[in-house]
Parts: sequence; structure tokens; C-alpha cells
Amino acid sequence: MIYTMDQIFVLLQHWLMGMLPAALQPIAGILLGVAAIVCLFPALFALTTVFERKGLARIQNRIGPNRVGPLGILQPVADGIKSLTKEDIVPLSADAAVHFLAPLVLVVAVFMGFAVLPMGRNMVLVDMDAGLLFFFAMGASTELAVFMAGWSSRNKYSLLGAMRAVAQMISYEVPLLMSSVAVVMIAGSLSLTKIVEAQNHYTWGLPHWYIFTPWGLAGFLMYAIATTAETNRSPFDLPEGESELVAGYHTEYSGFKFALFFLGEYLAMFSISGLGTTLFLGGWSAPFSFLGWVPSWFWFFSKMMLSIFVFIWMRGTLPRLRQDQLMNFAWKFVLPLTLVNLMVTVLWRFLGEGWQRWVFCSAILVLAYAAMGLAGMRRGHFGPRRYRYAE
Amino acid sequence: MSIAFYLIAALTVAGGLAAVLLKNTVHCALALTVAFAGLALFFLQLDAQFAGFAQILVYIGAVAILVVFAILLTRGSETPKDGVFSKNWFVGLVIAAGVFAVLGWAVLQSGHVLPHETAVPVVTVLQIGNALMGRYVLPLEIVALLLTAAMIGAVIVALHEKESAK
Amino acid sequence: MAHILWLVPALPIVAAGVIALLKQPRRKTAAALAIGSLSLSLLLSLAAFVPVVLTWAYGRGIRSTTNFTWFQVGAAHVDLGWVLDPLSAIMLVMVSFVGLLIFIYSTGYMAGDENFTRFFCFMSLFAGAMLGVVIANSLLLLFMCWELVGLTSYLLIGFWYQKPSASAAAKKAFITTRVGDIFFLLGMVWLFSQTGTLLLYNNGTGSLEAGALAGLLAQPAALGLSAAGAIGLLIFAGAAGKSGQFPLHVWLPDAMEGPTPVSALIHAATMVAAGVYLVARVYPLMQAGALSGGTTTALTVVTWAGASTAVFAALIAVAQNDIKRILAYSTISQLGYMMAGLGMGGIAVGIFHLITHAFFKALLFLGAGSVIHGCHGEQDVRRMGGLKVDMPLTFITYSIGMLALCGFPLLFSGFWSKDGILEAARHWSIARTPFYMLLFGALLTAFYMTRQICYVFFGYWRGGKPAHESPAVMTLPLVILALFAMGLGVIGTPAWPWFQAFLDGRALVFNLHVFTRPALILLMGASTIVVFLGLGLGWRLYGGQAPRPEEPDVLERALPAPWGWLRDKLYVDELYAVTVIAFYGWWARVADWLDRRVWGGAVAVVAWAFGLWAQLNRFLDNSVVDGSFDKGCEELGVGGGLLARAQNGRVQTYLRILALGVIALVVVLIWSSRI
Amino acid sequence: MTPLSGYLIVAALLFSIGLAGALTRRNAILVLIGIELMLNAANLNLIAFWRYGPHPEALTGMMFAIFSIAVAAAEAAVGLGLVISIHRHAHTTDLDRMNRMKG
Repeated sequence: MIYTMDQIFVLLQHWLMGMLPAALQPIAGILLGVAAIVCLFPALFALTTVFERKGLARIQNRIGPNRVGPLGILQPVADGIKSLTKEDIVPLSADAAVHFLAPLVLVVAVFMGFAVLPMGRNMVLVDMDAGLLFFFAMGASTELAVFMAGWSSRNKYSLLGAMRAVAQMISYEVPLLMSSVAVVMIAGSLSLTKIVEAQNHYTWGLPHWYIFTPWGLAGFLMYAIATTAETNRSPFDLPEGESELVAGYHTEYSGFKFALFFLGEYLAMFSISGLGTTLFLGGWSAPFSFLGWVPSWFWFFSKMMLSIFVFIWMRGTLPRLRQDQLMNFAWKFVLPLTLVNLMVTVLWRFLGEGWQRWVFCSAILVLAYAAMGLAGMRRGHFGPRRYRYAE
Repeated sequence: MSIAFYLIAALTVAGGLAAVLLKNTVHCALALTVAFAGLALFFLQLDAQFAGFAQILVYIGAVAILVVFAILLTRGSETPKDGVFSKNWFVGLVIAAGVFAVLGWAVLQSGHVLPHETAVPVVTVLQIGNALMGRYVLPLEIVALLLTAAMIGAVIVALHEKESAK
Repeated sequence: MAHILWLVPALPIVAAGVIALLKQPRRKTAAALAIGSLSLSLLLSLAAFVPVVLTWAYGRGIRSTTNFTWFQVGAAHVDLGWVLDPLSAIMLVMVSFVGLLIFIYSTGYMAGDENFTRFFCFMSLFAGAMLGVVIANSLLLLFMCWELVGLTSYLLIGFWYQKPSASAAAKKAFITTRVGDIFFLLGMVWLFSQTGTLLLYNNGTGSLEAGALAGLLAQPAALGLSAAGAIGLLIFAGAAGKSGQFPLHVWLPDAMEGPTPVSALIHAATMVAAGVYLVARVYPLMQAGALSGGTTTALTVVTWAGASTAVFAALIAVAQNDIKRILAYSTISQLGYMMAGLGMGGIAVGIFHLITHAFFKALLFLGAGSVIHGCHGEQDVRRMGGLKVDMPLTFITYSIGMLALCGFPLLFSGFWSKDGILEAARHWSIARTPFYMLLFGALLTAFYMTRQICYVFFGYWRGGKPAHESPAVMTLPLVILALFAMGLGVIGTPAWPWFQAFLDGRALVFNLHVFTRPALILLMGASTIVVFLGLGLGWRLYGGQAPRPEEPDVLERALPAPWGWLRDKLYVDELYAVTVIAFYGWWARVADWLDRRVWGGAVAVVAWAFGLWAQLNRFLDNSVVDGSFDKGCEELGVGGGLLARAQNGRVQTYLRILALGVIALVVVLIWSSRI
Repeated sequence: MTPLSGYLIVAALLFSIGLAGALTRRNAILVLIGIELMLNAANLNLIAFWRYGPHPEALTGMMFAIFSIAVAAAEAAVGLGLVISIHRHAHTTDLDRMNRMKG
């Protein structure tokens, strides 16, 4: 029973495939998987929008959407209908082809990422040997889409937004990779399923998630920061800082294309927090061994949604950074720390079992964090803003 | 020769041609990325998963962006009045054609000695990692050094002018 | 212990090296380094000294050497090494201890000098070299350190090189000692040629051991000397140079131009004693084949030189007015005593006086330094006086040193050591003259020291600014040294001749009955009388009232002519000026003339010839070579211009050519593969 | 026509296209793009030969390709940096106007 609950989607897929001739079955399996993803995540996106709006409203002491449907649950439906029926405006001077392609490329590239995420036991579309690499490759190609959007719609705000976005994405991609490489070094594989398997053990009922090790914790924090910047979420949402440039690179998009951008952004959030879950939070493995009976996919999605919630929470809490602060933070704080973290991981790997490695690794990390933080503060690279008034 | 091969080849060559022929420099850059993607697909088709993904990561993720940035920084995107092709472009074209003729001829000549379909090699990332850390560790180090040097060099080359301007 | 003995000299030398690298203002570091290293050396020396004493007490072999080959030329190999025996052990302790005290003193004395660090660099280099001299077991090593010592002495005398007198004195010291060193070198070479080794002791094969000595004795040299004796005399010449024996003493008084601690360390306690030590080291060489009465020609020469120097220097000291010069001459005369003691009484006698003298003469010099310091750099005794009130501590210690130097009976070390020498002189088999000379010397010593004391400490203040007592860092060493100057005599009394026994490796016997021996009583009485005579005379003349600077000295009023001679140091310098230096000057002029006229002319002729040849070549060049060459250049220029066309600075052109090259290459490859 | 030769032909075509671009375009960046294309054609050759060569398990060609990708990245970075700084100097990226180095 438990097994069936756990494997229900897999079984479903097999059952459906069973109705087809053997020749088509591989293709059919893939198609089914793709279809599932393509249906599931946009739905999730719809839910998340309303969830976010309500959450922000709570934080800002409002009520939020509450007109459409009970408690405004159906708000996203209304939004969807609106954006579909809205007139699609393309600026006259815009570069039609690129302007048209940009959102498509973005969404496609983002969707690709889900292909390698294990969303549950045996629930991965393609179990690639170099899954992580694939994921990052796809993530890298979204930057191009953003640029295309910004450049093609001949508008200096869009262009500025695009430039900002691309610069920011590139500079935060480095710590993102670095912090994931630490996991790869310990798990000894680029395949995400193997990484999850490696974390799926328990001692005294507690899981062996990587976040519960010094390097894992540090890596996870770095990863979280990097992802926030990668997905242009606040406090790193300069690319679409409404106060400065109207809406960043999708200023000139309206109607369905705009919706696509919106979708792409949230999908990116989903996929990247899914990856974080897989790398550091033990993927679909249960937090306590006695909870093993709960289906694995439930754990995956709940963890993912949890990190989504954190995203929203930060958005509601933190103010936006300045461009130079952003860059300094990336290159002078996050990157060095990830490098230190790599070294520490190596140490952890070769120090062998025993309490020493806990002490040493944590000590090194804490010291590095403190030293770099203080140095940065003193030089004013980051830290509290200093306001300069016009003379 | 499978259908996939022809499709990918068409895509890649089209991308390449566009990258060379288009008037708008940014379009060229985008077309270039198409060509890169096609090559990545080629690699995948040739069972070189790792190389393919590396290709995407490096070229589409980094080089294309670099090119685009360079274009914007040099305001090269607006097309110059006096044509995008250099004065005696014809000579260049002829030479390129000559090169292609020679290469193609060579390939076709040696067609009979080339090996035929062989067994699909299974290459795990683990093997690649072992190779990189074992047999090819020296080149790896050298490449790492080279990349560092290149990074510093690029930064200095791009920064120097501003410094002196201050 | 013996095998790490090399650390003792090595430490200060290393310290010197480090200090040399320090920056000028790092004064404290420099002083700390120097003093620390030297105190370490002192500890090591003590650690070396104790076992030697113990082994001697148990009557076992008390000489341990460590040798190694430095380099090898064919069959002959040059060995270096160090020896640990009573002689070196005692010298080690003495040098490092006195040196340490003087270092501490210098921190106070040189406090105001801006070249503080340089000073300490040189000082500790000197200390290291001197310790090296002491432990050397090979004449070569000894010679190296010897030269190092000479160099540092030169550097330190000329420390205030701004003063022309100082630099002149430095040069003088260097050159004069060099004269002796040449003899030393000669002796060394000769020794090497004879024995094939420069090691002193090398369990049986050393040059000072029976086998070699026998060989040397068999070798007759000129005027009835055996090779051993001749070599010994040559080496003695070197020693005389260093420790200012009669003909070569002239540099020592001028050496007082250096800072006072330098005078105390180098020109009183240690370096000048190095000569004596050297003679003691090679004593077997001189003693070899002793005639009846245990003396040889070489030893006789040593004795006469020593005795004459003792009297001669004492005489000059009487008429000096510079506080340090008086002490310098007394040093010379005391060194004479030591030499004489070596010549007549053997190692123990000479070295005992060396040790005691080292302490009280260092004390005197430091006291003088303290006086000079107190009187703001005044050195003329006639401009001092009445200081016993202003600087009581200095006065007490100084007078202790003075009494020790005079050999005041029973209480002071100088008495016993000098007595040993006198006794030896009395029993000398050759002649009695040295005995009386030395007695006379003792009288003079007592006299001039009293004179100096009266000038400096008694009477009333005749200088400018009133004097003040020196800081504790300077007076403390004085006190310590004073204690030793008094107490050290105990270890060498005739009743309990520990020192002598230790040096000669004899068993130690204690009996008070020696004092009942009439001979000894007589001798001690004689020296006592002499001393008191000297003191009394001095007090009688100067005690009441020392004359003020402008008016002539008391003695001068009495007998002006001899006083004049003495004041002018018996005209030795002038003698040298008219003989040696004049000769050198003449020879230099000759060489100069030769240079200008003869060689210069030759060179000029050659140069002219070459000039001619060059003219010829130029003609050839202009007419023949250049013509063709220019043509060639034009051709090349034209060709280059043509080629430069191709280089039109267009990248793409180059690229095209490259591509063409590719095509050609592929075609060629394929053709070649075809055939 | 074996599959390998097919890949080789495509590679040669790409190479020639890149060369043509490098030879005919004015914009220095476009020339760089052409060179990148040529490099990639070479990579394709490497991979193809690795795949159809006698010893694919030795990974030689693959490694060669990976290294050449890394080197190409460096080359692009430096090349573009040079172009930018030239643009700062001469305010043009037109190669025909950049002939100061003429002999």
C-alpha cells in the first residue's frame, strides 16, 4: 500500500504505456513525463502567485486578493484569462523576430531543467549521468533569452534591465556552481538521483542530509544567496527595479508574452529550489526515518514549496541592494567563501570519520566568514548603506 | 546517415551562415549561438554527453554572452553605412571556397579508409573525471593556469584605459 | 664538550653578522644580540672549563682536540681544529667574562653615539675572533682569527673615523702589527714545510708533539738556532707585533684614539694579551731542546725583549699627561712583564699575570672611561682633580685597580702574579739583570700610577664643567672587576699555587711553610719595599698639590731634559719617521718616477703605434669597405621597401595568406600520400 | 559515404564558413565570431574521430575537445577584451581602418 502510494505516478505511467504498442513505448514514456511536467508546474505557478500575493499582503498587513473565488483562490484564473485576451503590443522599432523568440527560448530553457530533477523515488524524466551539468547548461542559456528580450525591444530601460540581469546572473552563477561542486565532491557523482541516494541514510532516525554538515550548511547558504540572485528575486531584483527602470527587460512585453516571462521566472524558481532540495536537503528522502511511509514525492514538493516560501518571505522583508553592493557581494564575499568551502569539503573528505572533522571544518568556516565579513565592512564593500546627498 | 543528422547539420550550417552573413551584429551573435547549439546536439548524437553539455555551458552560457556584451560596448550593433563586408571581400570568399573545396576533396578521397559504424562507447562522467585527474592531470593544470592568465589579461586589457583616463 | 667548542666563537660572530644587517635605530636589539650571544659563549666556556678542572683533579689526560681536514692539495692536506686544555679553558672564561662586562659597560658609555649598532657589530665580531684565537688548535685557524682580531682592532680604533687622528692611529696599528704578522706567517710556512701539518696537537702527529719537535731539532738553522727555535722566534715576532713589545709597541698608545671600552677590551685585556697567549701556545717549540737550566736561545730572546719593554714603557708612562696614554704605556710594560715571565718562569707564571692583569687593567680602563665620561670627554689629567668627591664609586674601584697594578702586598692579585715573575727572574740561570730591571719597572709602575691618581682624584677640580658620577650600568662592571682584581690573587699564591698547578697539569700541594722560606720572604720584602717606595715618592711629589695645567710638572722643574725625552716617548716614532718611513717615502718616489717616466713612456709608444695602425685601418674602411657596404645597404633598403608593401597592416590580408598556406599544405600532403 | 565522413564534411563546411566570415567581415567582433566557428568545426572533427576511432575508451579525442573548449573560452575573453580596448583607442572596430601597423 505504502509502496503504491509512493510509486503511484510511476505505476500510472506504466499502465498508460501498457496500452500502447511496444514500438511506441519509449517515446510515449518520455511524452507522458513531459506532459506531466508541463501541466504540473504551471498549475503550481498559478497557485504560487496567489500564495505570494496573499503572503506579501500578510507581511504588509493587508488582506490581498480576496474577490475572485473563495479567499481569492481563483485569482490566477482571472489573471490568466486577462493576459490571454489582452492585446499583444509590439513596439514599432522593436526587432520583431528576436522580440518574439525571447520568451519562448526562456520558457523552453527553464522547462528543460526539470528533466533531470528526481521528484520522487524513480520519478525522474531522464536519469542523466551528467545531470547536474545539464541543469546548469540549461540555466546558463536562459541568460541569452533575457538579453534577447531586453535588446530586441529597443528601449533603454529594457536594455539596462537586461544588462543588469545578465551581469548579475553571470556573476552569481560562479558561486552557484562552486557551492554545488562541494556536494558533487562528497557524493562522487554528477547524477542527481545518485546524489539523493547518497543522502538517503539515517542514524538514530536522523537523515544524512548534506545541510547537516558544516560545509553543507555553508554551501547551502551560499547556494540560497546565489539562487536568489539568479532568479532576480529581491533583495537582488535590480533588473526589474520598478523605481529605476520600469519593469526591466520585459517592459515592452504585454499580454501572453509577458505571462510567459512571468511563468519562466517562477519556473526558474521552482527548478532551482528543486535542485537545492536535491543537493542539500536530501531530495525526496524523509526528514525522519519513522516518516518513511509518507510518499517520497510529497517530501520533494513540500521541501520545494518551503524554499519558495522563504523566497517570498525575503521579498517581503529585505530592501533592494545597489548595483555596486550587489557585485561586491558576489565577487568579494560569496565567491571567496565558496572557495574556502571547497577546501573545507576536501578536508572533510580526507579527515575521515570522527569528531575532529566537525570541529576543524566548522572552525575554519566560521573564521573565514568572520574575517571576510569584517574586512568587507571596514572597506565599505557591503554593509549598511551610506547616503550621499547632492551638494 | 540518420534523419537527425541531416536536421542538425542543416540547423548548424544555417546558424553558421547566418552568423557570417547577417547585417545586424547582434543577430549574427544570436545566429552563432544557434550554430553552437547545433554543435552541442552533434556532440550528444556522437554519445559525447559531457562534451556536449560543456559546449552549451561554455559557449551559449559564456562566450555568446561575452560577444553580445562586446558588441554593445563597442556600439557595433548599428550597421555602418559603407557595407558590412570589407572592400575586397570577393578574394576572401574565393579563398574560403578554395579551402572548403580542398578539405572536402580530401575527405571524399579518404572516404574508403575511414572506419565504418562502430560500437557505441559507454563513457561515464566517472571515467572522464578519472582521466582528467590521472592521465591528463598535467594538461588540466596547464589549462587552469591559462584560464587564470586569460582572465587577468582580459581584465587588465579592458580596464587599463579607464585607469589612465582618471 | 670539546666537539661543540666551536659554538663559543661562532655565536658572537653570527650575532655580529645579524647586527650588521640591522637598521641604524635598532640599538636595543643590537646590544641585546651582542650581550646575549656573548653570555651564551660565557656559559659554554664555563661548561667547558668545569670538566677540564675535574679531569685534572682526577689526574687524567686534560687535553682534548677536535680536528678535521679543511682542504686537500695532492697529498698535503690542511687541517683545522680546536683544542680544549687548561690554557684555552682559562683564556676562554677570562675573555668571555671580561668581554661581557665591557659590553654591558659599553651600553652606557656609547649611549650617546649614533653608530651604536656598528660599534656592537664590531665588538662582538672581535669577541668571536678572539675566542677563535683562543680555541684554535691549528696555527692556520689561529692565524685567520688573529687577522680578524687585527681587522676589528683597526675598525674600532678608527671607529670615530671623522677624527683624522683616529683614522691615522687605526692605520698605524694595522700596519705595525702587519710587520709582526709577516714574521708569524713566515714561521708558519716554515713549520708547515718542515712538519707537514699545522695542527698543534693531534695525538702524536701534531707539530708541537714529540715526533715533530725531534725532527725540528735535528734541523739546524742560522746562528746556532735549531729550526724549532728559529720558528719559535719568528712566531714570537708576530706576538710582539700584537702585544706591542719593544720595537713594535708604537701603535698601542695611539690606539687609545678608539672608544674607551675598546681600549679596555682590546688594548688592555684581550687582544694585546693574544701575543702572550700565542707564545704560551707554541711554548714547546721554544722550549724544545732546552739547555742546562731549562732555557733556550729563543726563550732568552723573549725574556730580554720582555724585560726591556717593561722598563722602557714604564719610563715613558711617567711623563704622560693623557689618562689613557698612561694606562696604555703601563699596559705595554705589563705585557713586557708577561713575556719576561714566560721566558724565565714558564707558561704558568706568564699566563697568571696575564689573567690578573686582564682584570685589573680592564678595571682601570673602564674607570678611566668613567672618569672621561664624567668629565665630558676630557682626557688630560692636568685638567682634572678632586674627583674622589664627585665620583666616589669610580674613585674606590679605580684605586683598587691601581693598587693591584702596583702590586700592593698580599691583598691584591697583581702582587702575587708579579711576585711569581720576580721569583722566576731571580732563579734565572743566565743573568740577574732582568730581575733588577723588573724591580725597577715595579718601582716606576707604582710611581706613575700614584702620579696619575693624585692628578685625577686628589687636589681640587681644575677642569671646566663640574664632573658627575657615571650611571649604574657603567659602575656595576667596575665593582665586579674590582672584586676580581682583589680576589683573583688567591688562586696563585706560592702557598696554594692552584693556577700554576692546573696549567702545568701538576698535582696541587698546599703548604704554608713556603712563606718561611727565607728566599721567598726576602723577595716579597724587596718587592713590597719597592712598591711602597714608588707610592711614597709619588705621593711626596704630587700628593700635596698637583700643578695646574699651564705650569710645568713637578719632575719637569726638577730635571727638564730627561723629562722632555720621556714626554716625547724617547723619540721612537721620530726614529721610525726618519728611518723606515723616510725610506718608504723615498722608495715610493722612486716607484712613482719609474711609473711616470719608464712605464708611462713605454705605454705611450705602444699607444702611438696602435694609433698609426688605426689610421691605416680607417683609410681602408672609408675607401674600400664602406663603398661596397653602402651599395649593399641600398639594395637591401629597396628590397625591404618592396617587402613592406605586403605588410599593409590589414589583419585580414594576413589571414588570407594563411588560408592559402593551408590550402597548399593540404594539397601537398595529399599528393605525397598518393605517391 | 560513411557517417564519419558526413561529420567531416559538415565540419569542413562550418570551417570554411567561419573562414569566409573572418576574411570578409569588417567588424573585428564578427571576425572573432568566424574564428570561433572555425574552432568549433575543429572540435566537431575531434569528437567525430573519437567516436569512430579505433580506441574510444582511451577518451583521447574527447579530452582534446574539452581542453580546446576551455582554451577557446580563454581566447574569446582575451580577444574581446582586445577589441574593446582597441575601440577605446581608435573608436572603431572596423578592421579596414585599423591599419596602423603597416610596414
